[in-house]
Amino acid sequence: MKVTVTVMLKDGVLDPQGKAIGHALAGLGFAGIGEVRAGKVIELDLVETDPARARAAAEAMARKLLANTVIERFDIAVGGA
Amino acid sequence: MKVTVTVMLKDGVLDPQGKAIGHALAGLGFAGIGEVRAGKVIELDLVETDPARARAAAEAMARKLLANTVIERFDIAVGGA
Amino acid sequence: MTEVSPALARQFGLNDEEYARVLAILGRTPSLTELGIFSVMWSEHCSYKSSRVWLKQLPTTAPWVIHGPGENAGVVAIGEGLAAIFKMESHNHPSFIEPYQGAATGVGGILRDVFTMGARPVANLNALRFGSPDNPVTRRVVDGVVRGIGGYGNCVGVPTVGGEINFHPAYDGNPLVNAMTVGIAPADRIFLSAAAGVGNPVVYVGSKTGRDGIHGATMASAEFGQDAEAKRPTVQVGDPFTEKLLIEACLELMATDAIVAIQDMGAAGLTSSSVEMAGKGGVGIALDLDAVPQRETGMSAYEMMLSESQERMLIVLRPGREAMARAIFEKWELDFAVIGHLTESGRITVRHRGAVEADIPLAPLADQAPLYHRPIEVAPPPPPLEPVADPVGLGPALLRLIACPDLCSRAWVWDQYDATVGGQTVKRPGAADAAVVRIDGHTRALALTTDCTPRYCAADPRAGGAQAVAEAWRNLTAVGAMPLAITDNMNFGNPEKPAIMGQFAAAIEGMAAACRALDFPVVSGNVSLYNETAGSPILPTPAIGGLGVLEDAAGAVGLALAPGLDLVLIGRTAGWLGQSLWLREIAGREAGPPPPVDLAAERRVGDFVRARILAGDIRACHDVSDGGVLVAVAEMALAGNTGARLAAGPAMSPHAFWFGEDQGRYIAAVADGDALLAAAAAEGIAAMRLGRSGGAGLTLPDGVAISIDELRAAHERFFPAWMDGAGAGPGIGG
Amino acid sequence: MKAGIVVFPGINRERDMAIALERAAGHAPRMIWHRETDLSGLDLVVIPGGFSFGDYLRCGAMAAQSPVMAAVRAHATRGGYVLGVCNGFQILTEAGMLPGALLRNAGLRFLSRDCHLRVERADTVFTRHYQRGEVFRAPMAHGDGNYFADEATLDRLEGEGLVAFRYATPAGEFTPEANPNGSARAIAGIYSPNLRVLGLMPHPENLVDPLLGGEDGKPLFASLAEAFAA
Ligand SMILES: Nc1ncnc2c1ncn2[C@@H]1O[C@H](COP(=O)(O)OP(=O)(O)O)[C@@H](O)[C@H]1O
Ligand SMILES: [Mg+2]
Repeated sequence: MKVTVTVMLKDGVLDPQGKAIGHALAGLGFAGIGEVRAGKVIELDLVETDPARARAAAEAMARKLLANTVIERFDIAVGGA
Repeated sequence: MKVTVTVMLKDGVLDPQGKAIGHALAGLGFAGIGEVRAGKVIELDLVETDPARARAAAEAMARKLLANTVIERFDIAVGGA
Repeated sequence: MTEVSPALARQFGLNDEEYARVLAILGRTPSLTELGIFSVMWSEHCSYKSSRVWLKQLPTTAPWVIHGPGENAGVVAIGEGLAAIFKMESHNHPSFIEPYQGAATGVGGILRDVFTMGARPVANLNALRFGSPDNPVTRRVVDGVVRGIGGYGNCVGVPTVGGEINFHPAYDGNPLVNAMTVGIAPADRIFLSAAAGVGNPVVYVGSKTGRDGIHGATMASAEFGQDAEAKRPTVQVGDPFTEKLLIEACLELMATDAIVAIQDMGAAGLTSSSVEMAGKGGVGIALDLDAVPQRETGMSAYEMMLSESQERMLIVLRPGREAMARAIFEKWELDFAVIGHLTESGRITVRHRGAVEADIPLAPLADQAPLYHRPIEVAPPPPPLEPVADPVGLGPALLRLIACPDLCSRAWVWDQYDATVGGQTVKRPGAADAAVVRIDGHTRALALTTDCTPRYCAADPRAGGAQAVAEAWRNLTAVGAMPLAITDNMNFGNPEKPAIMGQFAAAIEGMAAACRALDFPVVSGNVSLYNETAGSPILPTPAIGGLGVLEDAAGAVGLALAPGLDLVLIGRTAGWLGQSLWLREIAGREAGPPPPVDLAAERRVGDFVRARILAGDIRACHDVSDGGVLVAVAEMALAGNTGARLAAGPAMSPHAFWFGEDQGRYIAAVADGDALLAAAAAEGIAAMRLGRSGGAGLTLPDGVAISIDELRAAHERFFPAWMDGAGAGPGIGG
Repeated sequence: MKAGIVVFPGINRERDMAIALERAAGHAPRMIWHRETDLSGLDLVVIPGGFSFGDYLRCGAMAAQSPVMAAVRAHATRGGYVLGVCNGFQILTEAGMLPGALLRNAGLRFLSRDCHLRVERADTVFTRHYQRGEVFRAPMAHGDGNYFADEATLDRLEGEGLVAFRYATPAGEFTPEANPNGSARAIAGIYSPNLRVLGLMPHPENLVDPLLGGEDGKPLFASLAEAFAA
């Protein structure tokens, strides 16, 4: 079962990459762009087929390794393509 | 309106990050992990309120800057938290 | 199953005559895999079919050369039982399509060429040519290429210590990324690629094989109809972490007696490595593709043989050493698989899923490889330049020149390269004419440089080829090193055009003359042809990578001026403005012949300068190149944060004296100018006093004063301003 | 001084560090492969610079989970000393042995150049050969050295005197230009509360030889060699 972990910087942690992307997009002539935030996704293919257990496993992985909770928050989506 | 662009390496393209993450998770004792792929997410706050137009704008941005379509594919999600 | 036909062969890049030769060699229609093997082995890249006849003219021997061209990299003895192993290689096309990964994998590839011979890589350099800064694409390419070179080199922990950058609209659609690696090994522990020992195991190590960069020809082939296939990228993604492990694991295995032969899997991966190893050793090779570590499922024999997945090596082991070798690679968490053995058949046979997918005799594959004497047409050099008036004066011209993209500070670039890792970097980028890297545990050091002036080569490829070699020799000399040998990277357009082939032939001729005159042989190199976009070629660019040695690293001199020294110009000045940067940037013209190199004078002057450096007389030294004498003085002033007062030059137009690009010249800063002038006179070497260092600015002979701060602001403006906010590339690590 | 250098796959400044330690102590340090867990008998454990596990995912994240790190933590708990430089500093924060985190450089580029560090206290085993307020030069070579911690943590670090070094001008002033990676409060290095664990981004080990540009980094190694002379 596929599980997607999305890791973003916490609010309050400066995101220079997001800012630079916003800046670059504006430079390319794209208008009407507010805040831009950049983060990471990790797609995991788990043997687990129970959604709740898959989520719990991914959450443990995120806490242990995939995110640094000093600076990052994470989000888990189970299933999908 | 919030738009999320997810950028992943195309299938078949080596993903050294994903490989290393999978390896590290296994080393930490997490079992039952198949393929792991790593990618980027970019969250955009657009002034645009029409979902179709927001998606079209994000797609243009992805093609132009956010993804390198030689090696990456992207996915766009409109709206959401 | 795809039907093999002359039409398909053409799509694979084999012309009808070449295909007929394939049929004759095999006595039957090739399988798809066989066609793939022939097409890559007979490609320009692997066979040098257009360039081979010319490359033969280059001198390749000297008493200190251990291995010249033909091995993975060149090997020269550098004293104390040590050898330096080095080579330069291009990754031009991939770097335009995907600048970050293209440049990164270029660095990875050249590193493997060097450590496959048993050397620990100790330095990287890179020679880069980009399109016009006004072209919006250029900025993206520069940003990605610089990040990619840094991303890979920094991660593997090899310092990037030098290089060069030019801009010209001729590179708009075709930038050049030439990467050079230098390594050190014991001179009696060099590993070669010729396989030997029938029955010996053939071992695959490193990363798994995927469908990366499978031969471009197939990409264009409609017969390979599956959509997914056609859309596969030709660009590979580099994995510098795996490369770092591969370096350590290979060096660990090389400390044992297990290896008979070893070769990296470069272009055309498994095909070229296995064919070359067996071919060179005069043995046969049998491969079992089922044993190849695979990243993807369902790969065909064709795909596996042509995959260009990175970070892989092929090794022939002594019998019975498999378990020990496997343990080393498993410790480093790398794949290890016995995928075949050597045979006495003289053939390469490839088995996959129970079927023989290829069975080709190796000797004709090599001996009957196409070789072309392509027609050449050498354009006459431009007519002499008539005198050009100075429209602006010395001071304004200096400020403009020192700020122009071809002369401005490259600090923005080299700041992104780890230049100090390894703890041996004596002269970092910008500190001296050549980078100086001490050899761990020794007092001696290597001096390293890359050089080429494409605008000279375009105007007169013969003079330009000689100049590139001479400048490399001069840059090594200017730090006090004894120049030993060069590697080259011949970047040219379409060789089927006589005018391009003429440039190639003339450049080689010039290089060969310079190499001979300077005892500076070519020990390795690379040819990159078809560098054209929409029919318009790049400037002919024979990039030269030079290597020299200093017996005492502490004797190396740099550019930095200190106060209270006499500035002496050594070498003859005629005021040559043809093809100079002054002419282009100030007078707005690219005209005239380039400055000629007097090779005998070059050598005499250089040997004199080196002797004075080794005698300890010279405190700072800089060769005079782009921009001429005044630019060279300004660069010394900036490096040392020290000004100078300059006296009037000899009787010629001041702008021709101060900005002319006559070759074979150095500026030396010495405590006793009279003594140096006397020593030069005694040897019949032209030398003259330029002025004296000190103060916070340059005072020009016409009385104009320019502060160091003003110079620095001009010098350092271009890159940061141009690149500001260029983007947010991939990972940069820590 | 009995020093050991932990080597993770992908670490690349272990030789530089070994040279600096040997110059100061007169003998070579012990190299510790990341699968080893016996650190007994060592005064000082050093985690050097590089790209452990490629720095894929986050710098230092995977190394922080490595078996040897439990031993490093135990060594510190026992009262042993730990020095983490560059990737080593990142690993120590990822492992929770030092507070905060190292974000991507503010300019989003890898930076390899000399910076200047002001010594915030000279009464530790790491810095006794420096003067308080002294400024020394050190090469930096990192892409992720932008020190971050929440305000409360930063206040605590300053309040308890746990800031080891700050980026400064050669004259010792704190300016935005002198803080090349944008670190919070110009922090380049910090101590653990018991002053036994030090993490810093720049590389004093690359400036211990006049031939290579200076000896600004030497006092740090001289301090350690003297402290553990016995
Ligand atoms: N791409 C690059 N990478 C690293 N260093 C570079 C690069 N380009 C130029 N440099 C460094 O910048 C300095 C000046 O380069 P250049 O003007 O080409 O020197 P020269 O004309 O004396 O050969 C040298 O130290 C060179 O090694
Ligand atoms: Mg030069």
